[in-house]
Amino acid sequence: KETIHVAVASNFKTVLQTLLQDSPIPGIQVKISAASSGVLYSQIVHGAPFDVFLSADDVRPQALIKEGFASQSSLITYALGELAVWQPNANKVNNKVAIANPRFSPYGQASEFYANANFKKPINYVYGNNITQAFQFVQSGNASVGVVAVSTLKMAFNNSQAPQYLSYNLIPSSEYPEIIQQGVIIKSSKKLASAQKLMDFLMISSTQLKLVELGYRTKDSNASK
Amino acid sequence: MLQSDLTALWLTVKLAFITAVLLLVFCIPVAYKLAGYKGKFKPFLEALIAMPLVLPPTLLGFYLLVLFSPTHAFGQFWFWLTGTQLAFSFQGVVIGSLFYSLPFVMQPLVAGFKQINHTYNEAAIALGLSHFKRFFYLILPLLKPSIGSAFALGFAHTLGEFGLVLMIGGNIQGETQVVSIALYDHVESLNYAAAHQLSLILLAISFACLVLLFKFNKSIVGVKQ
Amino acid sequence: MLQSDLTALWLTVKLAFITAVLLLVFCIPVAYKLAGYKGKFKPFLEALIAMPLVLPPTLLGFYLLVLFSPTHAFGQFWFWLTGTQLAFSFQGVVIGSLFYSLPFVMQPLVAGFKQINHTYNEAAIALGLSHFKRFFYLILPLLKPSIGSAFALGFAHTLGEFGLVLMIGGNIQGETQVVSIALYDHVESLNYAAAHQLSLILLAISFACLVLLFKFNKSIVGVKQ
Amino acid sequence: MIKLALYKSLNSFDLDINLHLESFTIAGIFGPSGSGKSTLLRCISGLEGEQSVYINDKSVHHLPTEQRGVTLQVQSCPLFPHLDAAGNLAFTQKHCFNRQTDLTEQKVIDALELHPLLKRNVQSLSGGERQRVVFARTLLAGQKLIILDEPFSALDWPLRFKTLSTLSELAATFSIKFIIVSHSLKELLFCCDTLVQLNNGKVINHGPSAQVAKAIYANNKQTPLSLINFQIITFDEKYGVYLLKLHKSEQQLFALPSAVEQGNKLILECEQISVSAEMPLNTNNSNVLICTLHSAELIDKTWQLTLDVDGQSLYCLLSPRVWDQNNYKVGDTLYATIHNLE
Amino acid sequence: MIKLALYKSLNSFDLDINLHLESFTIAGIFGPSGSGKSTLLRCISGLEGEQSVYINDKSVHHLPTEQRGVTLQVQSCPLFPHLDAAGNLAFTQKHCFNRQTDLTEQKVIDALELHPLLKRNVQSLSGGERQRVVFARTLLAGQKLIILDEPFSALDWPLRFKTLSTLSELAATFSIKFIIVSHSLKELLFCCDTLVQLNNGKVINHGPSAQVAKAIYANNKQTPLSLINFQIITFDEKYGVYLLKLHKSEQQLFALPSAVEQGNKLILECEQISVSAEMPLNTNNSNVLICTLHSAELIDKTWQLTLDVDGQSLYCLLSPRVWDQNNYKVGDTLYATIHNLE
Ligand SMILES: Nc1ncnc2c1ncn2[C@@H]1O[C@H](COP(=O)(O)OP(=O)(O)OP(=O)(O)O)[C@@H](O)[C@H]1O
Ligand SMILES: Nc1ncnc2c1ncn2[C@@H]1O[C@H](COP(=O)(O)OP(=O)(O)OP(=O)(O)O)[C@@H](O)[C@H]1O
Ligand code: MOO
Ligand SMILES: [Mg+2]
Ligand SMILES: [Mg+2]
Repeated sequence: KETIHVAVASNFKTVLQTLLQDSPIPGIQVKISAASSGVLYSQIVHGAPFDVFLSADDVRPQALIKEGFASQSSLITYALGELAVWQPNANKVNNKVAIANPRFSPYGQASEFYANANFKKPINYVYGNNITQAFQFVQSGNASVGVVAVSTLKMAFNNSQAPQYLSYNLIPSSEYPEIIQQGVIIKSSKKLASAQKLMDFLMISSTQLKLVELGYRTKDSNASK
Repeated sequence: MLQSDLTALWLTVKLAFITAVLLLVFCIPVAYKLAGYKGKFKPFLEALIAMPLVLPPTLLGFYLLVLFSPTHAFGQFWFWLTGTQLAFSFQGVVIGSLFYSLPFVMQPLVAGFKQINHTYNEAAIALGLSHFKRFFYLILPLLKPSIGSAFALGFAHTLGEFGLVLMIGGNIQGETQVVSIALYDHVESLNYAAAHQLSLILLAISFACLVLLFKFNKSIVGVKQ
Repeated sequence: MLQSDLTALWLTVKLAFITAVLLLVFCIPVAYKLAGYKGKFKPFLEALIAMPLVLPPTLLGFYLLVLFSPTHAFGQFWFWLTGTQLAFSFQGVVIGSLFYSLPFVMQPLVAGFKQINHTYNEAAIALGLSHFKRFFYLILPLLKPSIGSAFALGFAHTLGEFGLVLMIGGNIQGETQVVSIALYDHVESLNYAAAHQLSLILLAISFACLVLLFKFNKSIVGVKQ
Repeated sequence: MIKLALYKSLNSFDLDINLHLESFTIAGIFGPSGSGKSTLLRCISGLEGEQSVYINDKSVHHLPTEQRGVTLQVQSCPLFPHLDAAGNLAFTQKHCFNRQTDLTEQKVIDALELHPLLKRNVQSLSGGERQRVVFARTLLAGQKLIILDEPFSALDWPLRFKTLSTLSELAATFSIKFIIVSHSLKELLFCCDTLVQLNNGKVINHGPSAQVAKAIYANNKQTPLSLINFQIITFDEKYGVYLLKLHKSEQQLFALPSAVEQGNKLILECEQISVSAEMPLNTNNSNVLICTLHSAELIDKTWQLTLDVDGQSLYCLLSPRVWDQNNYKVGDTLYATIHNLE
Repeated sequence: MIKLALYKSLNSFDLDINLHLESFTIAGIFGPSGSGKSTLLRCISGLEGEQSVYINDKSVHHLPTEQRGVTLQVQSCPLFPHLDAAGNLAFTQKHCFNRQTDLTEQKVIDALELHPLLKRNVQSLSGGERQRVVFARTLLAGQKLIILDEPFSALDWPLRFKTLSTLSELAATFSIKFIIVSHSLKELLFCCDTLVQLNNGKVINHGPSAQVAKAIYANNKQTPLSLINFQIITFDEKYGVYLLKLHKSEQQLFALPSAVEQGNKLILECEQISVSAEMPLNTNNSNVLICTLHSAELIDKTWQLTLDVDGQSLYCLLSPRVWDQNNYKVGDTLYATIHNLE
């Protein structure tokens, strides 16, 4: 078995593990390093021994391609983020709105776009470092409402089976810009073939279907709309 | 330099200063008691004080987030007391920093108290100086190098605090967006030039603060001892 | 408990121990020189030593990452020397931790050296003890409380190290995935139970280590002084 | 005045003291090294455990040092290193509560002539200079009972006597009582009215200085002191000597002011007294007293003669050889020459 | 042996010393408090700056203390607090390089009778006990030149003399040379063969003990010592006294062993000597020397008589009153009675 080393944005890590557990790729062992996309990007630029990079956005993979660290041909859009408004406590504890930081997270940009258009002004944002943290702000009760990823809510439900994680309002995808999650193969990888197998695995329809189950949308489901 | 960076700088210095001063006020009497205590629980107490060091700041922040939540008894108590919420507020960050930097202030003080030559204290007791006078006018002056060291560690450590503020701060400009968070934002948004600039300024300012501190510290004790 | 958590624990304790020991070896002579140095650069040197404190660990990690990169002279030199890459390796993390925890070991030592009663040293000089003997057999034993404090701070601080290891370590199991990273992963994956468990174990182990350390420290000096 | 009942187990013996000092101005505690002097002082001042101590008829065993109304200057007492000499003095004057005397920094500095030392870093003071500053600091604590543990051991004798004189003056002027520990009887006799002798943790003698000193000499196999009461007749301006007479027999003596002003008794060492069966003539010693031989004792290979003059005792020594040569009998009239009085 | 050229600006005066001590076994440095004694020692041992110091004809000014072959025991030298008494001794024996004597821990402990103190925590030692342990530690540094700064100030006199005797024995047995600072001339005269007198940072006298001591007495307006050479005739077993005679005139004296064994000279204080124009009879003093009055001087209101006996000088004092009464003339034959010799 060949081991490939995948750098994955932390909000996708559990998802990737679930996918691989359910249907392992023959002949390939996947080693996962999770961190924020920004950290992973810096590490790759400075010689990290990763074979594949699955980012939570599209800016960083494309920057890697432009700077010559990743191959253009390997670029895939493996998932699209899906947002929901989540307010687990009916009676508002405060007027804080938790979203991911829009300065560097596409989830955050999309959340802010939606909230600015739909929430009553002025909006008291609190910014999570990533979409998971925005979720935690609400979950811990410190913010009464949040714009969070559906995938996070589903993951939380899977972990605890608590019904509160299912009582969210899905936001129609037309009301925010696309949250494109792209992946690339790192040029310096010596296991290009295996890496390509992983990319293929992510894009086959069974995987993509499962992603939809786990709270993402996919290029196909998008197109089909 | 960005206006927001300036705000962050000011906020950071304020936070570090308040934290270090509050910690000194709290730690000096506790360290004094602890250094004098000879019971069998001594090593346990000393280890207990070092505990906040051991938990990674992010995790410490996570637990504090839970503690601060309006759904938690402490959060409720605080709200009842002050009418404000701790999470995402400057006060909350101060409280977090107090936990976080406690060991760095406590340890040098305990070690310092232990090293003060007992004969000075005994001479002062025999002179008929009350406990109070001895503490303030003899022991504290003799302890100055350690107090300086404790303040410097507490101050500098709070300047560089990141994981904890990230967790409980919510990245709110002027309230909880300290320099370390601003820096992280720059790095995450691949805005390295801004990051370099800000970190240089941070280094320069803290260097200046510490030089002044050590100079001051020296001029009081160094010459005479 | 997960196998990976166990590995992470062992790795963490190993890292913290190696770091603390190396730092003591390096810092004791430097602190000795520094405490004895009376020139006008003294406050500058002292402030310089505190500098690693000020930079948020993530940023420090970022700069180290740049330094370790194979495109950088230092990274190339290291590769030429050892044939290995520093980033994403245990050695790299050790080097990072050395920077990171340096001030916590250095400061208590400098303060300790400053507080040693000069008359003991003078009596020993007059007895005709060489500099070397005095240092090892008189000054170090007198310094024991500070050495214990320095070791405890260095050890515990490295245990809780997060941002830096995340940056330069790359979250690689068995090599650079320390407990703090594992904990972060658990929190990010909303796997709170695992996080609670792991952090309890971490606390227990470090508590035990520190209790032993302080007990040992006391039994050598406390009784006699 | 001071009543003690102390018990403390020390290394090689127990400190076991029952002592009642009724009235004294300057009391001396004398004893060899390691006899428990310092420990005794620490008990009085409260540095050492729960011991029964009464000061001015008040039990103080439960009080902390600062409420006992006593100041102890510990043995080799250090100056505070973060202050200069003047700072150490000011420190005490400022921070000691319940000051009972109106001794000020200025008065103490003048009395002990500390001006040149005031601005000095304490590390740079010589051993003796340091002791003087420490003593000044102790005075400034302002208590009426001051206990000193070997306070002047680093002073040369002239300076020591000068300082002890100043101490006596201060005791009188500000009605301060002192307790001084020393291993030098010479020092203690110079200024103390009461003496306590310690040995192996027990008080083996206490009372008026002269009396205790005599016993100490006997115990230590040292020579005893003679103490003679006198009346002053005149002061001879020309020669700077006092003419004294004994109360009853009216025999006369010449004495230097230093001998007279030391108290209302002449303190004479054995070495100052020689006897002869005939009146000595044309000598440089004009101080001759006519006495009766009261008794003679062979102590440690030396004959100690007790002479009776005027109902008071004079002690003098004879070697066995000389004793055998002369044929002194109890009841004989002997001439006692007193040297070095004038 | 030792040659110094020191210059150092002190607080109120300059230390300015040119001193050459050719041969000595135990040298004493005497001077009032603050006269620069400690500073002088610090210069010799190298604790204090760059000063010209020759030891055994070797310039050592550029060497650190441990290479100078000298050990200094500083004033109020502390014991190391992390070790017990025995630990302090073992520490020195173990860690001092270039040990020149074969003094071992055991020998030193025996010589100074430190057994009961060995296992003691240094904080619990009494002042005197501490000084004895410090001295033992200094000896164990093993050098052949040992410098002591007020080493025995906390010892009572009997213990001090005992310790000084031990010191003299050690000096002889292990051929160690000592330099001792003290403000007590009594202590120094007891054991030193050479004396240096310091005042305000200058050497005002140095040379053989007796000679310097005499000058010191004169300078200090203290009474001078008389030093008399003698020959021993016999030891009287019965009375335990020596019979001595003077070299030329063969006049005889009886003396106790303590007086004789102190050296080959009798050291007599003024106070021990009285004169008369006629032979004293039937006294308790059998030691009378027939002398000639050589000169008389009025020093500080006292007449100091120099008597010539056998070409040697005896000093005795007279008050002006007595001087006027008696009518001694230079050239007169006088009888000098020596007290307290037997
Ligand atoms: N804490 C202690 N534990 C055991 N023994 C002690 C303690 N403190 C003092 N001693 C012993 O008690 C005895 C008396 O000590 P102390 O200090 O009172 O003597 P001292 O009379 O002051 O002697 P010095 O004149 O040498 O100062 C000494 O033998 C000393 O070793
Ligand atoms: N570092 C210094 N700076 C200035 N003056 C000093 C310094 N060290 C000592 N002196 C002064 O020099 C003089 C001599 O000091 P030294 O310690 O040599 O005296 P000493 O003869 O040993 O006196 P003692 O018998 O009191 O110990 C003193 O007046 C002292 O105050
Ligand atoms: O990779 Mo993130 O989840 O944008 O921080
Ligand atoms: Mg004592
Ligand atoms: Mg001195």
